[in-house]
Amino acid sequence: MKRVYVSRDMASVALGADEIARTLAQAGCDVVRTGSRGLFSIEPLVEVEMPEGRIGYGPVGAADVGKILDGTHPHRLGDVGALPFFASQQRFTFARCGITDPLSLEDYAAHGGWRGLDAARAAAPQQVVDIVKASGLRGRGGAGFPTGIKWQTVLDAPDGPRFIVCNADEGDSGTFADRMLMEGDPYCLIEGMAIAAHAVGASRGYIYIRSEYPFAIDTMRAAIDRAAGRIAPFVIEVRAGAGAYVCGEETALLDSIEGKRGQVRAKPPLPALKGLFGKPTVINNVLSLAAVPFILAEGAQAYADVGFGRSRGTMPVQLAGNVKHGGLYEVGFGITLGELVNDIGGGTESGRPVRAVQVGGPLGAYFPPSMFHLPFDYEAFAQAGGLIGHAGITVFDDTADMAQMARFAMEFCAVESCGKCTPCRIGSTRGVEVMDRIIAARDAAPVAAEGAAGGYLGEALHSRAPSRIDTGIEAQTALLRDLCDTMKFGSLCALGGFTPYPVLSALDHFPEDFGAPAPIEQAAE
Amino acid sequence: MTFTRETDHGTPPAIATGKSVTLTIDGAQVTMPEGTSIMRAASLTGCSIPKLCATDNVESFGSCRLCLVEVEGRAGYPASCTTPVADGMIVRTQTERLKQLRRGVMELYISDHPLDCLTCPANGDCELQEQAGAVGLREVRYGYDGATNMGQAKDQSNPYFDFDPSKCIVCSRCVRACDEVQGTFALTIEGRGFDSKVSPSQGQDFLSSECVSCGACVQACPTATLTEKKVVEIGTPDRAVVTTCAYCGVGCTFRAEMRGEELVRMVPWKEGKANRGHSCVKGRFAWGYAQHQDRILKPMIRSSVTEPWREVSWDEAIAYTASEFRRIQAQYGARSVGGITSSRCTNEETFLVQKLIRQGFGNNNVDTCARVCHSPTGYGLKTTFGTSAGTQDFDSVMKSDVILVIGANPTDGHPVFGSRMKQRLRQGAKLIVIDPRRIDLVKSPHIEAAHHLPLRPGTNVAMMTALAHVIVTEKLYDEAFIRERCDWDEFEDWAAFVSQPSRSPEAVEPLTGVKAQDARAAARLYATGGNGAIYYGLGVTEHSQGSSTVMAIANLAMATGNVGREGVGVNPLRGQNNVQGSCDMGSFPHEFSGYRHVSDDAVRGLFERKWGVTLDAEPGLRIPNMLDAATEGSFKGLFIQGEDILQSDPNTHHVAAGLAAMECVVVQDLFLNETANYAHIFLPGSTFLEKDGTFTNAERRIQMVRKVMAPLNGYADWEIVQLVAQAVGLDWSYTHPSEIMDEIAELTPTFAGVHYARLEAEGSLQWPANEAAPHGTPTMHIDGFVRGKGKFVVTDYVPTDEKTGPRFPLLLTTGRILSHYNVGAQTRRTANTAWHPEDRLEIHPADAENRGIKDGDWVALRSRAGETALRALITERVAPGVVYTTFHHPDTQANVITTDYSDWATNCPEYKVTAVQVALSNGPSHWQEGYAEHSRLSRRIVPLEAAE
Amino acid sequence: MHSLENPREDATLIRLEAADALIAQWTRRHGAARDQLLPLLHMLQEEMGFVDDALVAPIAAAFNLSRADVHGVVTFYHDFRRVPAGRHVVKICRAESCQARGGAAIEAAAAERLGVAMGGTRRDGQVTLEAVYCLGLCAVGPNALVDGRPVARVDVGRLDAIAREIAA
Amino acid sequence: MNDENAVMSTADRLIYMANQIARNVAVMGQDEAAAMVEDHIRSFWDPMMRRQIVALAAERPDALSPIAAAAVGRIAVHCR
Repeated sequence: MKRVYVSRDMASVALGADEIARTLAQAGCDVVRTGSRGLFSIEPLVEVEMPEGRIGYGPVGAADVGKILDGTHPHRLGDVGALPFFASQQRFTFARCGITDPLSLEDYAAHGGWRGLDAARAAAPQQVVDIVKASGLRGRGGAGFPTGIKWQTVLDAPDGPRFIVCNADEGDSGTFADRMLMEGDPYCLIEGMAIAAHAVGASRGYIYIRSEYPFAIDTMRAAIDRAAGRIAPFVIEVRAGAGAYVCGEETALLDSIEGKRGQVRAKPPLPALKGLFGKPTVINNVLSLAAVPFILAEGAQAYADVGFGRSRGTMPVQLAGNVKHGGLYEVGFGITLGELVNDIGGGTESGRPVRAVQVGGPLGAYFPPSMFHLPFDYEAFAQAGGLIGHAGITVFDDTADMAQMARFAMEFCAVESCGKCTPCRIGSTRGVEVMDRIIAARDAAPVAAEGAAGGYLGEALHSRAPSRIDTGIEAQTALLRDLCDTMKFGSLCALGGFTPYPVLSALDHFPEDFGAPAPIEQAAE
Repeated sequence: MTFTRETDHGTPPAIATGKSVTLTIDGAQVTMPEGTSIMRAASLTGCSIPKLCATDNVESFGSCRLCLVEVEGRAGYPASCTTPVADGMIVRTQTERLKQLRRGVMELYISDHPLDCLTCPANGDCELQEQAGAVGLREVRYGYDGATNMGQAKDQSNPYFDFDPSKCIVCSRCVRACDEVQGTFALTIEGRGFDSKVSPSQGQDFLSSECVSCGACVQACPTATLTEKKVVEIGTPDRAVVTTCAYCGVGCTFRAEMRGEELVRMVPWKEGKANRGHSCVKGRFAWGYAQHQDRILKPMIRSSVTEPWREVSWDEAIAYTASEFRRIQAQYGARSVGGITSSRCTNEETFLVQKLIRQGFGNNNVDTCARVCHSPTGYGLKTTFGTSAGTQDFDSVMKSDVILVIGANPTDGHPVFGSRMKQRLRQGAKLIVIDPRRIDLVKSPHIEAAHHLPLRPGTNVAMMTALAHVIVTEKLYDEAFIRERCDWDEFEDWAAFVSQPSRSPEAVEPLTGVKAQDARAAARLYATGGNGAIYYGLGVTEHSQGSSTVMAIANLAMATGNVGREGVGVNPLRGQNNVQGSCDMGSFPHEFSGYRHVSDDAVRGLFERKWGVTLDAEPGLRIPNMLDAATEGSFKGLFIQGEDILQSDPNTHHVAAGLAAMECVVVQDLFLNETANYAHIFLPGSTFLEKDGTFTNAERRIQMVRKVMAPLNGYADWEIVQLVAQAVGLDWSYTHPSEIMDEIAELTPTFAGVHYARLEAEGSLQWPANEAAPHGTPTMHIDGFVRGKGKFVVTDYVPTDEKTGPRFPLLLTTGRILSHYNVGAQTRRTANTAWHPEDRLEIHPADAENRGIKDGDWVALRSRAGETALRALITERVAPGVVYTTFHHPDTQANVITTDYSDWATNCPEYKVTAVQVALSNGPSHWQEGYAEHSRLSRRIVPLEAAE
Repeated sequence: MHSLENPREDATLIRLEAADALIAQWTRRHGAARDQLLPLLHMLQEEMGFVDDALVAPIAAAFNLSRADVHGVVTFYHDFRRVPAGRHVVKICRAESCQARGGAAIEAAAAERLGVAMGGTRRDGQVTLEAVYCLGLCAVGPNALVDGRPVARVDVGRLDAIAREIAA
Repeated sequence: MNDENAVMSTADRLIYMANQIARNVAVMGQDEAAAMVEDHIRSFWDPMMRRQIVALAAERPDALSPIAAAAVGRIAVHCR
C-alpha cells in the first residue's frame, strides 16, 4: 500500500485537500494527514513516499490522483524540502510542521519531540529560566518582551497557584503561524507549555484559541488528550474565543478566560504577578512557547547564534495577501523586507508592482517599497515608525487605495474596540467619519477648503454645528493627525494605541491617496 | 453653610502595608503610603488631575484617559488613577502636552454628548462640564452628522431617579458602584465599542431590573445620566447639612442637600464611619413621608375614642395632658401611669421621656420598643460579657474570616451593612447562615454561603448547643483564651453540659431539621476558620428562648476565643435607628441610663441629687404587664412617644383590650398611627430633619442629628416633652439638646466623655467614651470582659409552648423587606410601595399545592390568636411546613396572628414562631374589615376653626 | 427587584426546559465556576442555534451571577447570537489580506448573489451573510466559511457554487 | 392559653411567666434554679406583680412548678 502525505491544515482544506485525501484513500493509499509545509502556491500538495524519499506534487486536484500515483503529473516537485523556499529557511520552531502526523506521538518523539521537556525536567526551575533568558527569546506576540524575564517574575512570585496561558488568539490579518503550528505540530506547543510550567511551578495551563480557528481548536484538544500522560501532572485546557479581536490583548484574554467581557485591564498589576484568577501567570504567544522546546533541546546558544542585534533566534514570517509565494518562512532575524517580499515571496500574485506592504497585522504600518531595505528586527521597525508584530506581511499591488486602507484600519478598530477607553471607543468611529470626509473631498473636484464662519455666539456655543465644521482636506487631515495622536498616546491598549500606525503610515507614505500631493521623491534606490 | 461637593480623591486609599514612598509631584516632594495611586497622591497634596471614570469609592478603572500624566523615565503617558506611586518617581501633572492630550479626549467625549448644558438638570453639578472647562476645550471639530448615542429614550421607571442614556459617557462608574459598593450587580455594559451602553439587567428599565434602588449609581454618575427626580424638579442644591438617617440601626450619615428650605437629596456622607458613603433605598430616597399630607401638625384631644378628634392649641393640649396624668395618679395611685420611649427619637428625647416618668410621675413604668426586639440582647450580653451591646464596629467585618449570620437578614434589614458584609465575602471570607429561610445571603450573585442550616423555627438554642457540642467534643475550643479571660470552672460546667450526647447534632437533628453533618461542618468552620464573627438579629431574640440563644451565642464566641479584637465578636443587628440609644438612656423599667439597676442605692442617689426628688427603687412594668394591669384596672394612663404598639406588638387583641381600658392614652407621633385609634391626646411629632440631637446605632456609635428645616408641627419632640414636664410642675429649662447630653454625660459613666463639642470634632463616638477611652471604644472587651471574667451560662433548650398540631400545622415566622421599615408608617408614605405594595405570605410549593393555593391567591391565615388574610407568594425560600410574612402594612395586621408567648427572661414576644393554618379565602377577613371601619371612624378630625 | 414575568409561548417553554437540562448537565460535568461561562454559551449556541435572552436567567442562576452580568458577556462577543441565524451561514473575510486579493469585490458579489446584505439574514431564512475578520488563510484569499467549511480563493465562480449549495 | 381564649388572664400570665423562668433555669438544679428565679423576679417584676404572684401561690398551690414555688416562697418572706 502506497503511503501518501496530504495536509490537513485549514488552508489546505480550504483549497480542496480533503477531497484529494478522500480520492487517494479510495485509490487504496495509506493517507497520512500532516500539517502544511507552508508554501501555499504549491497547495494542495500531495507527497508520495518513494524509496528515494517523499516526492511532492502540487498544486494538484482530486482529478490528478491517477497521474500522481503513477508519477506522471506535470506538477512533480521532487523533494519538497529541497525547494529553494524551504532550503533557505532556518526551521527551529516549524521543523516538523508539514512532515509529521500532528497527532502521532510516535512521529513527534521520532522527530526530536520531548527532548526539551526532558532536559528541562532534569534541571532546576531557575536553570530553565536562565536558559530561556540566555537564548534571547523575546515575546513573539508583538511586544518583544524578553520571555525569560517574564518567567523569572512569575518564578519569584510568592508561593501559591500560578498559571501558564498561551495566547493563541491570532487575529491579525496576514498572520497564520500560530494556527499552522497548532494544526501541524500541536505537541510542540504542549511541550513548550510544559517546560514553562516546570520553570515557574505551574500546574495548570490554558490555550485561548480564537473561534475562527475551529481546526486548531479540534487539533489542540485531541493532542492534549493524547499527551496528557506525558506532561502530567501539568494539565492543559483549550478555551475557545467568541469573536473578539481585542482578546488577543493579554489582559482582555485573561478576563475572557475568566468568563467576563473581554475588556482590557489597566496595568499594573502585571499579569506575571496578578494574572489569571488574580494569580501569577505566564502569558506567552504560541510562537514564544513553541520556540522553547528547541532552546531546551539544542541549548540557548544554538538559538541565540541566529538573529540580528537584540532580536535573537528565528522568526516564522508569514507572507500574505497579494503575494506570489505566500506562506510561512522561518528565518533568523535580520533578513530585509525586500528580500522577503520580492525574493522569497516573488512579488505580487497579480503580477502588478508592489505598492505597499503592511507588517504586523491591522495595527501595523504600511511601508512603501522605498523602505524595503529595512532589516527584520524589532528595533529597526520601531525606529521606522512600524512594528513587526506577529511577523505577518500583507502585500498590496498598485491597485490598492491607501486612503481606503486607512479608513479600514479605523473601521476595524471600531468593530473590535472593547469600548472601555474613550480614545478607542469614540475615536475609532470618528476616525472612520473623518476618513470618509477626506475621501469624499479627494474624490470631489478640488475646491478651496471652506473657512469657518466664525463670529457668532451661537456658533461658538454649537461648535459642532455642520456649518462650523471645516470639511476641507487640510482641516480634516489635521484633525486626523490630532485624533491619531489622541488615540496613540491616550488609549488603554494597543488596539486603539496602534491603529494610528496603519493610518498615519498610509498618510505619510501615500499622501496622494489622501488628496495631497505625492511625496517629492521616492527615496532610496 | 455653602454648597461644596465632598472632595473626591479619585481612587480609594491604599491597603495599608505600613510602608510609605516619597516622590515628586509637580516639583513638590510628597510622602504617601505604598500603593497609593498618583491621582490620589496628587489630590491629597492639593493638585487636581482631570478625571471622569475615577471616583474614590470604587477601584480605579483607567478608562476615561483624562488623568494621563508624565512620569520621568517612563514611556508614554500613564493614567494616574491606575499607576501607583513609587519611590523617587518624578511626576508632572500639568504640561502643555498633557493639556493637548486631555483636550483631544474631551473633544471625543463632547462629540457624542448633547449640548443642552443650560437646560440640563446637572448644570453646575456635572463633572463632564467641569472637566471640559478644566482641560480648556473650546471647539469640537468632529461635526454633528456622525454616529451618536444620543436620542435614546429616557427611562423614568424608578420612582426616585431618571436614566437618560443620551447623556451617558460610559465611564462605568454606575456599574462598578453597583458591583463593588452595593454588591447587587444589577448593571452591566451591553455590547461593546461605540455601541457600549449601560444596561440594567438585560437592557430593561430600572424598575423591572435586578436593581434594588440603593442609589449608588446615581451618586456615582458624573453627568446627568442618572439624576434624582427631585433635582430635576427642584434644581441643584445650594447648601448641605450632615445628619444621621432615621431608619435602621446601621445609622448611615448623610449630607442633606438643600435648596433654600427644600430638601433636594440625601447623599451618603463619605466620612460617615457607619456607612462609608453608602446608603439604601430607604435612607437615600424614602424621606418624602416628612412632608406627607397625612402628617398631623396640630395637637388634638378627645374625651373618648369613639369621638372625632378636636384640634386644639399647643397650650391646651399640654395643659390637658398634665391635668389628666395628675388626675389619674391622684385617683389610682402613683404607679397607675407610665410611658413608652421611642427608638426612633433622639437619645436626648428618650432620656427626657424616661426622666419625665421617673422624676415627674415618681415611678419606673417606662419601657421601650426594644422590649419587642432586642431586650434579650440586653439581658444575654449583660449576663455573659457585662455590657448590653454588640462588641464591634461595622468596619470589623472587613477583618473577619468566617461570618456566622443567625436569625438576621442583613441585605433586607440592614442593607448598607449587608453590602459591607458582601464585600468581605467576595474577598473570600466564609459564610454560615442559620435561618429557616433561604435568605439572599445564602446565594446571590457572587455570594454563596459555605453552610446554610435551615433550622425549624424555635430551635435556635438546640442548634447553638449542637454547634458547641462539636466544638467542645472535638476540642476545637481556645483553651488559652478561656483560661485567661473566662471562669474556667463555669466553662467546665458548660462544656460538660454541651458534651452530653443528647446535645449532639445527630441527637437534635429530628428537632432542628438540620443535617448533623452540615452542623458539624459549620461548627468546625467557625471554630477553626480564623477570625469568626457572629451577626444576629430578631430571628434570635424574638423567641420564648431569645435570651438563652443570645447567651448560647456568647458562649460560642468565648469558647472559640472570638471576642476582644477586630474581625470577631458578637454583633446584634439592631432594628431601629436609635434602639441602642433608647436602651442606653434608661428606657427599661428596671434600670437607669447606662444599664444600672434602679435598686442600686448609689446610682439612684446620684440621680436623686441631680433631679432633686426621691426615686422609686422598685422596677416598673414592662409593656405587656402595663397592658395586663390596664385590663385589671390598675393602670390608667400611658404616654407613648413615637411608637405604634397596636401594630408592632404581638397579639393585637391583647394590646387593643389594654389600651381600651385606659383613661388617658397620649400618642406623640408624625401620623395618626394605629395606636392613636385608642388615644385621647395626640401630640404631633417632628421628623429627624426638624431637630438636633443624637442617635446611637448598632455599633454603639453616637452620631449627630442636625436640624435642616424648622419643625412643621412647631416644636421638636424634646421641646414637647419639656412642655409636658413643665406643665406637671418640673423645673426643666433646656435650651438645646446639647444640654440634655451634658446631663446624660454627668449621670452616666459610659457617656462621661460624650459632649456635642466632642461629637462635632470626632464626627462620632462609640461608647464607652470617657476618660479611659477618650476617642470611644470601637471594639469592646479587648483587655478583659466588662464584667471581669466572661461568664459561660448553661443554656438548656426549653421548647416553646406554641406547637403545631392538626388545627395549626404550619409554623409562621415573620420578617422585613428591603423597601419597607418596621410597621411601614414612614415607607408606606413614600414611593417605596412601588416595590412592596402589600404584605404577602410566602409558602412552599408543596404546602400551597396541598391547599389548592396558587401564586397571588388570597389566603386566610389563622392562629390561636386570630385570623387575617393576605395574598400568597409561592417560593422555595421557605421550607415545607414554614410560612413567612412581613408586617409592614396595617391592613394585613400580621400581629393579629402572633401569640403572647414571649422570652422567658425579658418578655420579648415570640414573633418568629406561631402555629398557623392557611386556607384559600375570598379577601380580607371579617376582623380586618371591622378594624378598617373602626380606624376610619377613629380618624375623624374636627379642625381648630370649626372646633372653636 | 422584579423578575421577568412575560407569559411565554409553549415553544419557548419547551426550549427553556431543554436549556435547563443542558445547563444542569454542563454544570454537573464542569462545575459552575464563572470561567465555564463562555464554554457553556458556546455549547448552548451549538445545541440551540442561538442564546435566547430567556436563557440568561437560568444561566445566571446556575453560575450565581446577576442577569446583568451574563447579559453583558453575551452581548460583548460577536459569536453569540441573540436571534436565530439562517439555515446556512456564510462568512466572508473582510480583513486586509483578503482585501489585498480583491476581497471588497467579493463581499459585494456575495451580497448580490446570495440576495442579502452583509450582516443580515435573508427574508426566507435560508442564509445569513456575515463578515469575519481573518480566518488565518491569508495567502490564499479571498476566503469564506460556508457553514463552518473553509473555502479559499473565492471568486465569482465559487460564489455561484456556494449560492447553489444554499439553494439546495 | 387555650384555643378559644387567645388572651391569658393576668393571673394566668404571671403563673406562666414564673413557671417559664423556672423551666429555663431548671438545668442548674433545684436550689440554684430557685435562687435564680427569685433573683430574676426581684430584679424585673414590679412590686404589684410580685405581690400578685405571692398571692397566687397561696390561692393555687398546684399552679407553680416546684422551682417556681420555692422562689415565690422566698419572695413571700420579704413581701411583708
